[in-house]
Amino acid sequence: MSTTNLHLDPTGRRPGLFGVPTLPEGSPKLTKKDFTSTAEVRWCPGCGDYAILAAFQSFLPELGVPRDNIVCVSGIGCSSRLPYYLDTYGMHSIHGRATAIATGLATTRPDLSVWVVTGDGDALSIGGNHLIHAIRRNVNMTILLFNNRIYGLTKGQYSPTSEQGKITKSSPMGTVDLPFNPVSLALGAEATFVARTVDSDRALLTSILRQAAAHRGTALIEIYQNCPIFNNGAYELLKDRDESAARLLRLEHGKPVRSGSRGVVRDGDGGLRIVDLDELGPDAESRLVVHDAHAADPSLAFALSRLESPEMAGVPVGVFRSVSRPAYDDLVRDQIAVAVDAAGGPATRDDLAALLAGNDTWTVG
Amino acid sequence: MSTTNLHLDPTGRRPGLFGVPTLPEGSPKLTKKDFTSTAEVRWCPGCGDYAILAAFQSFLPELGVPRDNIVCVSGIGCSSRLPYYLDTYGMHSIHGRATAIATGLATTRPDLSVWVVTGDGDALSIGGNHLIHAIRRNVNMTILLFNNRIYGLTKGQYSPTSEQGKITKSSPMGTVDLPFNPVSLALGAEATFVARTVDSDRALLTSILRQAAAHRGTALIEIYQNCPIFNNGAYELLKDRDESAARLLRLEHGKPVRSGSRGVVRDGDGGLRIVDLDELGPDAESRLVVHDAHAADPSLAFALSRLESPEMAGVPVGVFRSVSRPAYDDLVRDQIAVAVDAAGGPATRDDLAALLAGNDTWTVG
Amino acid sequence: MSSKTVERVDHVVIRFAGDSGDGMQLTGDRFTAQSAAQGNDLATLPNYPAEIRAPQGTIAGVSSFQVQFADHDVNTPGDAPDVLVAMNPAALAASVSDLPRGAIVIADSDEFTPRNLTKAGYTGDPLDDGSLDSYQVYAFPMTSLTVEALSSFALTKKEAVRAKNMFALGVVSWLYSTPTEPTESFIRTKFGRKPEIMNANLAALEAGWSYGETAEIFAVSYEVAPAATPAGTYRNITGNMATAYGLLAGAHRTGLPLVLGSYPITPASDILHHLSELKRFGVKTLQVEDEIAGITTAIGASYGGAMGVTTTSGPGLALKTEAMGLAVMLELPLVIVNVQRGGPSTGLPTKTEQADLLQALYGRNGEAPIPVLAARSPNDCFDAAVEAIRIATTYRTPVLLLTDGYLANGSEPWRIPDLDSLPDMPVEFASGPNAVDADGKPVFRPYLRDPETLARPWAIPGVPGLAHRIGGLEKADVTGMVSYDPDNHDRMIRLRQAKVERIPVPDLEVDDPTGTAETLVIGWGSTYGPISTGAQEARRDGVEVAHAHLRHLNPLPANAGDVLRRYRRVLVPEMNLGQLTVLLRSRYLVDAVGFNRVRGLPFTSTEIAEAITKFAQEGTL
Amino acid sequence: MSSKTVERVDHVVIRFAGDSGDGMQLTGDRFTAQSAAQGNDLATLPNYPAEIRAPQGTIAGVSSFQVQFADHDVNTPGDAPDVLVAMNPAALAASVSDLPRGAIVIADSDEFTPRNLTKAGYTGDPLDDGSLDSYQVYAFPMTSLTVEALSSFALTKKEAVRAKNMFALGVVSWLYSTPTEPTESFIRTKFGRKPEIMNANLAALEAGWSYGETAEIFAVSYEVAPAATPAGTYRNITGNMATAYGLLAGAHRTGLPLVLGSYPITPASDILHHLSELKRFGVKTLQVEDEIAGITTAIGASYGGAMGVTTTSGPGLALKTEAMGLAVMLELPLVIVNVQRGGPSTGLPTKTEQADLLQALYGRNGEAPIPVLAARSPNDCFDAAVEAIRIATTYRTPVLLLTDGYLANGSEPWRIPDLDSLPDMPVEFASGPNAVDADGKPVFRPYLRDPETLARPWAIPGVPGLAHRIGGLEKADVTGMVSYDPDNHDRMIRLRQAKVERIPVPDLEVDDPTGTAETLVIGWGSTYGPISTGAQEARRDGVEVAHAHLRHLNPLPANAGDVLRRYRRVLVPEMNLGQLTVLLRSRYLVDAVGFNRVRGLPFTSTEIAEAITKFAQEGTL
Ligand SMILES: Cc1ncc(C[n+]2csc(CCOP(=O)(O)OP(=O)(O)O)c2C)c(N)n1
Ligand SMILES: Cc1ncc(C[n+]2csc(CCOP(=O)(O)OP(=O)(O)O)c2C)c(N)n1
Ligand code: SF4
Ligand code: SF4
Ligand SMILES: [Mg+2]
Ligand SMILES: [Mg+2]
Repeated sequence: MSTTNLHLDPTGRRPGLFGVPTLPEGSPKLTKKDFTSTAEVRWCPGCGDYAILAAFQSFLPELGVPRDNIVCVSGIGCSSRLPYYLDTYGMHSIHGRATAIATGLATTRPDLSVWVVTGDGDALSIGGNHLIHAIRRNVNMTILLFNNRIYGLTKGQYSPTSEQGKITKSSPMGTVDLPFNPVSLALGAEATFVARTVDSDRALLTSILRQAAAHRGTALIEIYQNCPIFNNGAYELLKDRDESAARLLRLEHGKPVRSGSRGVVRDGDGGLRIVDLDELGPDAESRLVVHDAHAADPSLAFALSRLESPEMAGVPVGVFRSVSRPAYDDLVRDQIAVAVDAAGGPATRDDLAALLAGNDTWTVG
Repeated sequence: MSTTNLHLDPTGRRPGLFGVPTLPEGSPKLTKKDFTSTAEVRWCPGCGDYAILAAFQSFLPELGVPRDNIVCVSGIGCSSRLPYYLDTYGMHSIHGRATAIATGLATTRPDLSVWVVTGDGDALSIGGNHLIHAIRRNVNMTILLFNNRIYGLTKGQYSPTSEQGKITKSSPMGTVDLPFNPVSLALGAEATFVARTVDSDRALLTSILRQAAAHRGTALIEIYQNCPIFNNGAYELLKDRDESAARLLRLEHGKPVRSGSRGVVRDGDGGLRIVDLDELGPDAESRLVVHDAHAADPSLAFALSRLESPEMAGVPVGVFRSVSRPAYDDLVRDQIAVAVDAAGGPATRDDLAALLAGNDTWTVG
Repeated sequence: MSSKTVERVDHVVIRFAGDSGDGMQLTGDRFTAQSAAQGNDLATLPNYPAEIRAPQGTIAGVSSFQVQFADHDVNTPGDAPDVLVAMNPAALAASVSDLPRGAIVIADSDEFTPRNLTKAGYTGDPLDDGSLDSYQVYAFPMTSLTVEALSSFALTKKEAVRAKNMFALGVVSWLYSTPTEPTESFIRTKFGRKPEIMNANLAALEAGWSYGETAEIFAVSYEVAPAATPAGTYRNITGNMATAYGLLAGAHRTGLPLVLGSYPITPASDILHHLSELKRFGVKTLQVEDEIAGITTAIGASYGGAMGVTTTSGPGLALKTEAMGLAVMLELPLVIVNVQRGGPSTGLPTKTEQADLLQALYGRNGEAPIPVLAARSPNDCFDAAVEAIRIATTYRTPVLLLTDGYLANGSEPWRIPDLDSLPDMPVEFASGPNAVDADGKPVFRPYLRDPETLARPWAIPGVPGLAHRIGGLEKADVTGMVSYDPDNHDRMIRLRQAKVERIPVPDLEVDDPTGTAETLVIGWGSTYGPISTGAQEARRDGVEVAHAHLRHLNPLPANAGDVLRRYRRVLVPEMNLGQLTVLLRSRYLVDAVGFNRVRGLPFTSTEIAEAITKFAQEGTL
Repeated sequence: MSSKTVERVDHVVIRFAGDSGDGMQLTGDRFTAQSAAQGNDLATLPNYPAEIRAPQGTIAGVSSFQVQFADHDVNTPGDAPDVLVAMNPAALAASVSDLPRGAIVIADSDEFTPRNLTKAGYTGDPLDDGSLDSYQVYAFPMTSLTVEALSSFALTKKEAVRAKNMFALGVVSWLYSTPTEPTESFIRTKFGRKPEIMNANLAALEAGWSYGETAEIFAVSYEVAPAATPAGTYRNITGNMATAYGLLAGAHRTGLPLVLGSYPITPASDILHHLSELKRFGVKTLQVEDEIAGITTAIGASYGGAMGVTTTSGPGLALKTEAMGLAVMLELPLVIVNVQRGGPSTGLPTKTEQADLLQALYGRNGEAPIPVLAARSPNDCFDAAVEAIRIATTYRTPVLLLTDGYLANGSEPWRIPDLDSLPDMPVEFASGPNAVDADGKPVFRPYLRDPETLARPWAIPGVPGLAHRIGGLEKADVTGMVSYDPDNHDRMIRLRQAKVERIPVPDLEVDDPTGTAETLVIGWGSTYGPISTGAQEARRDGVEVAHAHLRHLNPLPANAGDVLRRYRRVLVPEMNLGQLTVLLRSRYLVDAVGFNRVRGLPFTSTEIAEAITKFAQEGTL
């Protein structure tokens, strides 16, 4: 686990929570309970959202940030109700726009830790444009994308992540749209931090939340989430204890990519392939691809993202990519600081008067 | 050059213009002039759009399609005026929506050859969402994305492809947004066909148009286009005869990726790297990456797309990826055909009456 | 057969209420089908929370379904339930204040546990503590009775419990002598592939009926005779299904294929669902990335010669406004269906409202006139949808059809129309030149209008020789070229306006039985039921009142001004703050007064009757 | 010094017209600055094609700039040019029908080549063929004169030719005796880093002046005395710049940082450009991916405690409507500036219009009231922007400010305000509990309203103890929790409405010199200039007419009904089909009659005067 100080900037490179206040020295540690609002949780019994909420609430105290400096912005969807259950500042906004609202908020307030909660429909369908633009700009926010591969709140239409052929209320003969792979899409949109996890794996989710919080800029976390009502068992293969051991490829920076008796090697056509280790012979380990989450080039991360299909034979989870690039909101503020400095300090009332007057005046009377 | 029949489907796999009528046997060949409308062309002198228009008009006769079965849909921008200059059916629609309009049109009309003309702002800023969704769905249309890295029509604000630091009317201290790489973005969005070319290279543009026309589904062609008024010289490095030879990596399927004395090899971190061939020693050629535009896995194409930056040291042009996947509109029509077949033929008036009646009726009087 | 008394009543209002998981919508729906099948007239009001599953056992989690069935014409689901079926304490708590004295309460006593009572906010048990003394309460352990009745089936306890709604339905069916056959055949179809579940549901239904018949707890049972409805074949239909079918039938009459571009949104999604079942009819449904893509794919489809349609609700309509302007400029047929819900913003997604009228009329940049019509009842959605397609194709214009959440989910008997009775509305595409140029050469002018309809030709791609370019920039009259000419712009603005204004719409009819009323109550859309019923009630109380109801909001009927000016007083009930009122006052300068309630629920006829009475007598509210 | 006669005139209207590449906007702008500097009052009208470069030499490619300057108060750029500077045949052809008899035409004879004449649609040469006989034509070879004057500079021919607009400016400056110093210093600043170009431009300007003075072609020169304007320091300002500065000054008075979320669109982009220059003042401008992101980033900024602003034009406003509904529900300050342009759809992007009023008032789903105000002149944009911020912050509401293309690009002298004279409008964020709960514990209620303003507290993230959740679903009164309660919804709908309705706005003032007029002409927005001037002209012709002009469209001034009812006849000139007319008629039931022109151009005062006269006399138009 990381021991980075998420708040201070001793190195010149801004850590994740640079500018966000810490709890006063000696103040009592916050707990999950402090992050639990009084609102009744209104998800269906068995919904994967519960586990994510619980993991998130349990994690938040780790930030060491006063509750009041945390803001959770969401769109519309079952998942997007989460802010009501979190005892922090929160906005349940409109469908698809959470990332854009968070962009405005993050740029305005460097002292806030900004979280976005969204669904596969909210983020990738109606909100797809704001998502890819937030990612390329690298705005300080962590996006929790609850991917249940269905529109839950509107009662079960297919979403942009539903598998092709899926039969739903709006696709009685099966869908014909190929789904997005959210990790590939984010990488194509210049993501600096992308991770994937599963609702039921609390340890992994927590570790990813921790790494995302340490990241400066936009962190996208795709969370495979079960919707027992409209898309039950979408991730069953990954949840069964035996199956999942074989299918989940747990990415760890600097480690070979493998899962049980299988590992990932380079393929002839420029991509990656999962093979049985036996096949590789005695030096199997050494021929496996070693994960490099910090590579400047996103190509390896992209290639890893392609392993997910077909049929979840090998699904990488963990952090695909985590690289450092200046965050949009920091740069916006920096430009202002530079402009202010260049002018010898913050604009005064007189500066404003001079601006209004301009250079081309005349006087009457 | 391809000799594929773009219209017929002898193999079971639909070629690009499957379903679109051909010119009647023996009818006079169309020429560029046939595709030139009477409208006065209204771009600034020296604008790269002229060259693209001319290449496009010269190419269209090759399709062998009656002019009246060709439709060009555009959004708003300087580039989006193109439909007025083309003597085919055309729609100059609203900002950002051309791909969505074309989706509706292509799905409705299998007998049309649908072309979209758009700009970097139109396609990637306001229209980003429709673009990535058209691409993942693989709707039959060819998208000509005129990338001048600026908003031309609105007089020179930065666009989502403007280089970071660019000074424009709306970024007097330089932009802070990292640009999209349209090829990477499209590949992240599950593109089946992506290519890049330069306005001034008529031969390459024509060859890409040809390949795109042969492709079933969405073909995205990024065209580097000079805007002499608001972003002059954006691609100067690629146009200078000497410079361009060194910088342009012309992708050809099955051929090593190289340009003059430099070539592309795999890098340690999973990506690609441009090296001087001398460095590689005697078997240099054999160590170069061989382009595979038809690879099922888009990872190589993605890695190639990353070579473009920084500073155009090596810019791949040509077809990055061209793979076959059923097109959305074909599938929509196929489902209908299946449903009709299953029911024993097209619905009749009586079928409609039976539908309205349903199964739960009662009769009065 | 027991020998209990059967009493005839002329109408009954039943509300089925329970937890969201209790299947009350299905129960209500099935009871409705049964009552319809025996020939009653009826109207329904489903009501459920915005959450998929609100917390179990709480008032927020209550889902209910109200139906009024009668031996005469009814237009509302009724103001106050004669019977409440309460599957748990929360359902009782949520409804009790709506019950009139003497109402029947049927409760599942199994669910009145201390825990559930607390969740519902009760401190004591209302079944015991006398607080329901003014009602006829029948409490019995429905859950355990169901489980017991199903003991011979190979079911888990949970599965058995789940059938308790059928038990309840059985009881109520017996109580009102409604035949259970439609439900039985429904169960057979629905669970055909799970025989155990099928038989269990049938058994639970049967058990409920037998319980009613044998358990000696009900003193009497009731019977509602068939209504004297016009001869014909009937079915029950919701507004959303009627809209979907109307769109299909309308397209059929034009000869055009139907293409829907849509994005799911409550309460409009069911139109998408219904249409996506109709592939057999050549209907293409594109569920796209957002509402903007919904309308623009539909525009693309219309441009290609299909009948492009898009369906949505309030926030989605807001997103479509820019593209609606494009459709106005392109002058292509397009139908936009807006199923209104509670606003503003996300508002009350599952509730009804009619506050999008002014958005429909005026919510676009520039002068962008669009015909607007509104359906008045679930089955009127069918006719309104056909009419929308007729106008769109005849006048080459986008048309906005307004329904609302109440119509969308509410249902009523529908006399299945003879297809030949629908208006004939064939469409002709342009097929050749329609003018000659200065040199006498035949040419095609894409904006040369039909002198009568002012419609421009519909020239679809693929027709040889008609290639032309259209777009969102101002068009030159006749030629359709881009034009920045000031006078042309003024002319085109007026032509587009005139095209819509000149659409002939049927005269406004007035229901004024005595012919001497001085007060007119006028409404639009789904308030038809409560207003017409409320007017009748007021008349019964001796108040003279006329009622008129608008289907066409743009253009308004030619006689609307005359009608309005004929009355001394004009009352406009609306589920908004007075939007039709704005329109009528500005257009006709009559001092129309709004009666406005914005509660997410339909008006009750009683509140309408009271408002009419007060207004007719005092001239104010 | 020559000894030619100098004639005093009280006002002059000059139109500079040429090809889009000829720099006419700059020339006009510079002449305006010169005239302003000598103390004239003035108003301007830039007019240019929608294309960046329409085809050279064609009428479609003409760009023009008209300015009226006078020794008295003027409010319009003038109806008909006294002087036309035509840099090519197309410029002449495009303007000649606007010229009154006797007008001066100054033409660059070099450009009257056969090729250019043909492009402009001339068959002969108007400079020769007598067709301009009713004008005073001064044609001379400006291009070659310029090239000659610059022969000593190290310039390409093309570069030299490009300075011909300065030559033309020199000639006109001489002709109207306006000092060229402001232009000279402008040239020095602008081309400071290119001395050769700088000197060439200065030389061309000087050459033009000398040409006027020495070439013996002008019989007289003219002089317009300074206007008797109120004492103060003045500058010239366009509406867009005034809007930008007003937003900054308003934010300054509230103490809030200004954050703009915007997407470029003609004719609003300049506000973004101006504000993006103001980083020094802490202004953050986010040029985002589309209009929806523009408004939602601004909402995010306001939520964070900044003054969030978004700027756009018609089609962009249409896209923002859904998010405007969210802002209504959130009850956070927000300013939306809509610079109206010709519609519908993409329409006429570079032309002016005022057809977004009803969209501004009603273009949202549900009941979503928003205060709306409109600026009446370029410099009034400053005050209107300050006022928009005052209302937004005081009442915690989105506010819509309407300007238009004419105001945006038009300019006029502006008396630079003393910052202290601006309204004082400090903002207080919530800092602690504002209520006690049932147990007497202090709590924070995010929707507990100020009893006077009905504003809710503005509690920004980061304030300890006030954490709360807001959103687009209906809010419970006081607590702000999500509520589906019917009565609460009705109450909240009315509270939001009341909050806006109760905003005190200044009474409507009426300009009725005799006090006995029976006809009122009432307008809003940028028609102020033509209407006030037109009313004066009508009065000069003996017509009694009163003029009132609305700044606040929602809420309307409290006395507006009284004012309207005071007059027998009410005329409403608008650059739309009668949108204010709809509002006034529905609100006050007065038979207001619209005078509507939708030509993409401002009214001329003459057409207003004629309409007033006819209407005052005949009661109809
Ligand atoms: C503008 C608009 N369009 C449509 C909707 C309806 N809507 C609400 S949530 C949703 C999709 C939810 O799917 P997702 O984001 O995957 O969330 P989930 O419910 O599955 O968690 C839709 C279509 C809306 N609220 N607003
Ligand atoms: C809804 C809407 N927003 C904004 C605009 C203004 N606008 C027109 S074109 C354009 C950008 C053009 O850039 P690009 O697509 O790169 O085309 P180019 O002019 O560079 O060819 C903008 C912002 C508009 N027409 N409509
Ligand atoms: S519908 Fe699905 S995603 Fe929504 S709350 Fe229920 S289980 Fe969860
Ligand atoms: S502004 Fe640029 S892109 Fe537009 S027409 Fe002129 S040169 Fe071409
Ligand atoms: Mg989902
Ligand atoms: Mg561009």
